[in-house]
Amino acid sequence: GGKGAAPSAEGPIKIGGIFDLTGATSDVGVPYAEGVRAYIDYVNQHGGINGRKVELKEIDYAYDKNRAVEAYNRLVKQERVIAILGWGTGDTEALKSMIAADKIPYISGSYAESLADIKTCPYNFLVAASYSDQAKAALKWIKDNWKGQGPPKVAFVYNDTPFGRSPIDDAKKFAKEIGIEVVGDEIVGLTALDATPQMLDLKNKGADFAIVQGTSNLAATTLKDAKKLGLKTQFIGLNWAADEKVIKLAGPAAEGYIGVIPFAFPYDNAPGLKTIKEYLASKGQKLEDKNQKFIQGWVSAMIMLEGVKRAGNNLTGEGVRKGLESLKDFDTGGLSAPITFTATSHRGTDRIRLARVENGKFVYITDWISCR
Amino acid sequence: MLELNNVEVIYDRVVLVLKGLSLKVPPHSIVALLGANGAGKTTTLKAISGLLQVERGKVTDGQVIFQGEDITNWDPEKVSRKGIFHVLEGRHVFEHLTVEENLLAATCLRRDRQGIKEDLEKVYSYFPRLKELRRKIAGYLSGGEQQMLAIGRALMSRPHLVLLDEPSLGLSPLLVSEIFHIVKEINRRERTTILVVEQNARVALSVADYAYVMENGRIVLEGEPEKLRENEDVREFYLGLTPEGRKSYREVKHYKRRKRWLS
Amino acid sequence: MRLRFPWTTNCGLFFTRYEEDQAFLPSRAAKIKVLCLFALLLALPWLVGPYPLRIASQVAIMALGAVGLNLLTGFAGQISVGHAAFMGVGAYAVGALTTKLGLSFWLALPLGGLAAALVGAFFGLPSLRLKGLYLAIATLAAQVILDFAFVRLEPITGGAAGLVLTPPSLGPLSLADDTVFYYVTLALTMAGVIFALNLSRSRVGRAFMAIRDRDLAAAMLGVDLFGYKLRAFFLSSFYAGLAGGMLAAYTRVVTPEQFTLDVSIQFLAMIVIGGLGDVLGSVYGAAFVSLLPIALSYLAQALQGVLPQMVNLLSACQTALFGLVIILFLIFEPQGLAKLWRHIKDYFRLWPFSY
Amino acid sequence: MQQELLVVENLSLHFGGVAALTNIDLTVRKGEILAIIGPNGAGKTSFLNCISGLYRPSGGRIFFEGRDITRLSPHRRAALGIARTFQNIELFKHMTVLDNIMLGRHVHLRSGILAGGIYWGLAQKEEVRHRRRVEEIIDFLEIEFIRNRVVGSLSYGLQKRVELARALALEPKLLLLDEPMAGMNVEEKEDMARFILDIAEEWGVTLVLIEHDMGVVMDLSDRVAVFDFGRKIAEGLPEEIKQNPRVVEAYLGGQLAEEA
Amino acid sequence: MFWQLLLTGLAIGSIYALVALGFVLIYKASGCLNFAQGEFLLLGAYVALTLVTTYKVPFLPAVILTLAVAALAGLVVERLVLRPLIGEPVISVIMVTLGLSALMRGIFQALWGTDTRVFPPIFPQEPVSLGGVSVSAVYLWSLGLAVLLLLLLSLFFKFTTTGIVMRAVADDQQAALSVGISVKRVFGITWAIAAVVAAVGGILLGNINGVNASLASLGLKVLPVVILGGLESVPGAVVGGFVIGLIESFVGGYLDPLVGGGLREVVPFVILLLVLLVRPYGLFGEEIIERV
Ligand SMILES: Nc1ncnc2c1ncn2[C@@H]1O[C@H](COP(=O)(O)OP(=O)(O)OP(=O)(O)O)[C@@H](O)[C@H]1O
Ligand SMILES: Nc1ncnc2c1ncn2[C@@H]1O[C@H](COP(=O)(O)OP(=O)(O)OP(=O)(O)O)[C@@H](O)[C@H]1O
Ligand SMILES: [Mg+2]
Ligand SMILES: [Mg+2]
Repeated sequence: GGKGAAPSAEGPIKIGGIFDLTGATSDVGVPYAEGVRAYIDYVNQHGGINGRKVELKEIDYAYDKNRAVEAYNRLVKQERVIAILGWGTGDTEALKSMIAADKIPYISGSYAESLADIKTCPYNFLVAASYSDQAKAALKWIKDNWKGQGPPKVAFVYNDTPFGRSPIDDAKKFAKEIGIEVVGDEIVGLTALDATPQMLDLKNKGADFAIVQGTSNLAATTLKDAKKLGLKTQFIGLNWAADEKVIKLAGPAAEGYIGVIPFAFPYDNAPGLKTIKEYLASKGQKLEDKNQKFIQGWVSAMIMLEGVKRAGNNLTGEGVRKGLESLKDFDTGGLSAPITFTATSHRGTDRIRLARVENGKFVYITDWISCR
Repeated sequence: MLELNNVEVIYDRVVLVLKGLSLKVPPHSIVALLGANGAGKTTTLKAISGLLQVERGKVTDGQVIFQGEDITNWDPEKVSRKGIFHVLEGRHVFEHLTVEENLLAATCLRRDRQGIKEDLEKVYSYFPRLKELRRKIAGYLSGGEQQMLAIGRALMSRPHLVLLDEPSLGLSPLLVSEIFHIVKEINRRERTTILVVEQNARVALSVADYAYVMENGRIVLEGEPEKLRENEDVREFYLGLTPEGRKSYREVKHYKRRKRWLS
Repeated sequence: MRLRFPWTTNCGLFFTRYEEDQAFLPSRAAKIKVLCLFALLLALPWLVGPYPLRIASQVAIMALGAVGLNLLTGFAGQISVGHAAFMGVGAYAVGALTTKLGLSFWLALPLGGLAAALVGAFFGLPSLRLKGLYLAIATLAAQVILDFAFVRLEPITGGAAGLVLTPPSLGPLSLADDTVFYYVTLALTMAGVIFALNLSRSRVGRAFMAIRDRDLAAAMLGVDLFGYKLRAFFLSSFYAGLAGGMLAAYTRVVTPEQFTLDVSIQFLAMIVIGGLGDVLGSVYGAAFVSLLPIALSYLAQALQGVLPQMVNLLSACQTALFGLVIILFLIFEPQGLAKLWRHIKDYFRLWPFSY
Repeated sequence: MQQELLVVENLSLHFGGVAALTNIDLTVRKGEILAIIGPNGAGKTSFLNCISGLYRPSGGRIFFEGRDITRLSPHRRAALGIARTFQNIELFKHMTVLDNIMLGRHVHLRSGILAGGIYWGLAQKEEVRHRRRVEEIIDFLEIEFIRNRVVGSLSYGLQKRVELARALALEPKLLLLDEPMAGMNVEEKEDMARFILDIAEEWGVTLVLIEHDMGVVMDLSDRVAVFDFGRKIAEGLPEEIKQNPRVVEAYLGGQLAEEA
Repeated sequence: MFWQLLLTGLAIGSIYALVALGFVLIYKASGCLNFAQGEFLLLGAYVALTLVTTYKVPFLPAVILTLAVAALAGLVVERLVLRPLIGEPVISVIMVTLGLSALMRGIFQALWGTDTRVFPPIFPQEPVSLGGVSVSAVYLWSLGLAVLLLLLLSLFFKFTTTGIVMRAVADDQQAALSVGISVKRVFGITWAIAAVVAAVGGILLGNINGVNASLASLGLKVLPVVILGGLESVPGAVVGGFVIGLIESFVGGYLDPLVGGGLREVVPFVILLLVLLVRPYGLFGEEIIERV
């Protein structure tokens, strides 16, 4: 029987992709995957990496951990990829021991705090502030901007997955530390189309703020049902719960919604957007049609390939890891906060921006901030 | 009125059951079809009513002609619309429906509410027992009651031709004669043509105008009832009579005489 | 009513002793065929790479589960829409026993089977009063309730995140090795298949079938209906539990979404496609249902050059095709793969003299 | 005096408001053939159902070999030695004739799940032993040629015979036959009659027989009980019954005169 | 809160009742559980949505068109998928509807993707205030419409023999054929009606918060509804629908916050199990006739 052989030194460089194109988080998974594909295509257009083309071997796992394990095994054992761009929290956590054993550099779409633990996850890299850091930054902002009587009351709206639960404990602890009252939790399904009972409960509890951890769909349903019941709560969505799709789905109910934004919007004026615009133009597409999750995918691929490039001829998992760990204040062209990885920390950054929906568009209300 | 010419029936594309069967049913008559188990009597009736289809059977040769029209392999509901009604072997009442609903279900092709009402009364006059049971769930009726219901159901659609499959199955002697009496009545009063399949040759021959005996998918004997009653084989195998009178089941000999028409 | 006969009879074989008549490999040719198949299965690790081997293990695990369901549904006639949940009980039991209590996998596996069997028998209790579709829905309730338990009994099940297992070992061999794992699963599944085949031709199996065909008549022949239905639930869930335990070792994570209603439905599809009441059929069915999506995804990959949008449609096509295959099967070969296979064999046996 | 095998005391059965059986007293003696006759809907089948345990009587008691079995479940009664056939054939349609008959031996076999699954050893020995017995029954009823056929594809007459074989395989002390000859022609009835007589005489099985064919009833039975509207209206020797005016009125009509 | 939950429960319950009704009809006529009922609901929702958003058809004509499409789909499905299986064992028929549900889901996903899509505002967006309880107008509409439809259907069954004929077909297809009932037509009609009521449910639900594949899970939700009511009982479906709707609403409102969600889906099944243990054929179901 053939045992896992070293990736070949000839032909294209194979990168794996484990995406959710059809599952519960496909609302954000599809544009993200598009961004990844686009960046790799862009690199190939410009001669590849060190003269070799990059090939993306992608598998849709439909947000099913079981299928993610299958996909991972296929990518590693059959396709022999050297690194993987993955997706969800639950599946990345489930895979982490295999990732460590197989030495596969892994950039996940998940920024769960647990994946930043270098000891158990030596090959996982976070390209944005962890969910916990995002939530904490939002809480800190709430505290700093609170003008009401007594401590602000905060509730958490999230889905019952490892992704949804990831920041909740850390955030609650932090809230207590800085003097914010936590009034409760509301569980809403990722694809739910009804959140009336939860919003009723939220209304009863009189929450001033609610932190939303989910994807666009969950956020939109929450906002709409909140509006139907006449809630006064200010909702703040973390990364995946805040993008243009929420506005499209929720319509007027999205007005005033605040998002935690680690990546640029297509309509920002970051220099990195120019590259994307040119690339898309070469494909006959327009940047305006893309959404923020596209850029998020683009940036994730950019960082991974930067690591591959820096690995030079040492095209192994260890080599790519070394390459990534040499990134210091890596500028993504303003598409995200500068990224730094070291041998002891794979936390790319802890900074985010906040933006509020005004007239159907997210408008930044802070600069890059962090909870620290 | 009804004519079968050399009909051949095959089940499941392999099992040949009817092997060139021909028979005639003249209008307003009662014709009896006798035969041993598995001879193909039921199959013959199903070939006429089109119910073969549901059992993956098919008429592969010959014709079924009804009132001058070739109805071979027609859909069952089309055949019913021509006025042929098949009373199935084993009664097949609608178990969860009440007696009256069973009767009404057979009127689905009719639109005249008044006529339906009259017919309902008529059925009840033929079978007073059914009137008592009209609200009872048919599945709980005893065998004989179900048989009455099945025949009553046939009347509800005002058929021209009724195919009766073993109406005496499981009925008490009293009821058997009663039912055949009613069948005769119906035939006489409503001028309904009847083709009846029976094991109980004695009763069947007593009401029929003409009879056929079939074995193994073919007609082996036919004639007026009086003539058949004289036939030695019919006497022994269908009427249980020997030259000395009725045989006793206790004295059944452990060998069997072969039927002459088989050899 | 039209009848379907899933059990064809062998013609042209004559036996002088009852033992021979009752053997399940009645002819020499059959014995040789089975031996060849066995040799092929044994040699598989040398024939294919690690990934296909993994898939083979997966098929074997699913086959074990499907055989279990077939005992309950195909043989005893009790439709169960909760098989995956019982499988989940086995998987979680194995996961919890090994990770939380540090038990050896080899001890945990039978315990997992037992746990599933007990839970299965518990949810089989309504069969005392419920029949047919009502019972089927009761098993659906079992599925929903257990699903909920998997997520909510967090101290035991690890909640939505599930449990992560360390690969068990067999003496010096680690089950993380695909070849070792393959052999272990193969052995277990074969044992399960043989057990089921034997059972189906002995007293208990006959009682199961009698309950399926006509329960009242069975009761009057002395078959304790409730007792045997419970036994069927117990046994079927035991199979499911073992399969679940193996699946846990296979994916090395135990999570709720491995055991959803969809998976239960896939199991039903396996036994229907394979052939109800046909033990080997469930193996074919399991192979078919497990391999179909994989084959499709390869197809999609091959087509990606031509149709770049394919990857987005892949999952849709997979779902649709899965449905379509089931529909076509039921319409054109209602007795499943086992029957189809027999037809093919018959065709070749008579070839070139067919027709 | 013969010994009593089955004693039914004051048995009543109600469905909702309808009384299917009212205060039936009946005794079946060891070794006899008892025929039950009566109009349709008289409650004959219901009576058998009460004996074999399918129906729970609303009142009265049933004793089998002196033991009260009124509240026993059907499978327990089968184990005690009560077997039956059914008015509308109730075979396991998808199983072979052999398997059907082997099921009749269910109560005599012992192997459970474990033994059955492992098979080689205990279960196999048992199967072979009982298979021998089953073959005897098959020979006796002359159905060797269909042994491996699936029951559903057999003709009505043969199915009736297989059903009888299945009941016999239980080696019952009491065999209840519900219209064993319905739907048969004279020739086939003769065969069946021969089997029934042999079962009673050679195997020493006690028989309760429901039948509408008076010829059969008169020739085969030792005693006859007559039911009407859920009540037993007469009981006695066949000759007596034939003469009983109530029976003639309720059941026979003019038939007997014609037949005799 | 209580009144609010009561009202939402009734509204959702009415939609359950509608969908369950289609389910019961099919069962009555063919003795088969249609596990694809949820997909028919989704079909209605998607078709209406596409007509309204892509083809800019005004809402009412769009609804009528959708119902026509749904009826047609019902007929086609019956003709192509179910009819070849007439006379097969129940499990095969169940399995084929499961297959159908997968097929339809796949096709929908290919056509409409996995994203949530929303109707343009058709019902008033501002909540209606009813004695201090604010409910969204869609809920009131669905309650009203569902009740109306249920009434219409009951009248239909009361004043035609269709009901009897359907049950006759379910009881014994061969006998039904022999008395001249067109089994094919009866099946066709039931599937068409079932598809139409499901589509109505789909359009109503779709207008609440949009349409995505998760709407089809309603097909699963109606299982406890119909079993609770009794598989072949029309009033049972209605009562069951409201009961389950209310249970869900109250459990969601009072219990879920205590345990962190999820009970809403489970409790109906637990109650169902308990009811079945006491009444094995649901509240109004027919007993299986067991005679030998
Ligand atoms: N659906 C079927 N498929 C295959 N063979 C069948 C089918 N139905 C009947 N047969 C066979 O056709 C033959 C004739 O059957 P049929 O039912 O017509 O006999 P019959 O004369 O009505 O007998 P009986 O007196 O027992 O009712 C039998 O041998 C039977 O096995
Ligand atoms: N399960 C039941 N539920 C309701 N009523 C029943 C049930 N079983 C039997 N009955 C009723 O009890 C009465 C007696 O029925 P039974 O079947 O015992 O009659 P029978 O004497 O066997 O008649 P046949 O000779 O026609 O078979 C009938 O009126 C029948 O409707
Ligand atoms: Mg016949
Ligand atoms: Mg009877």
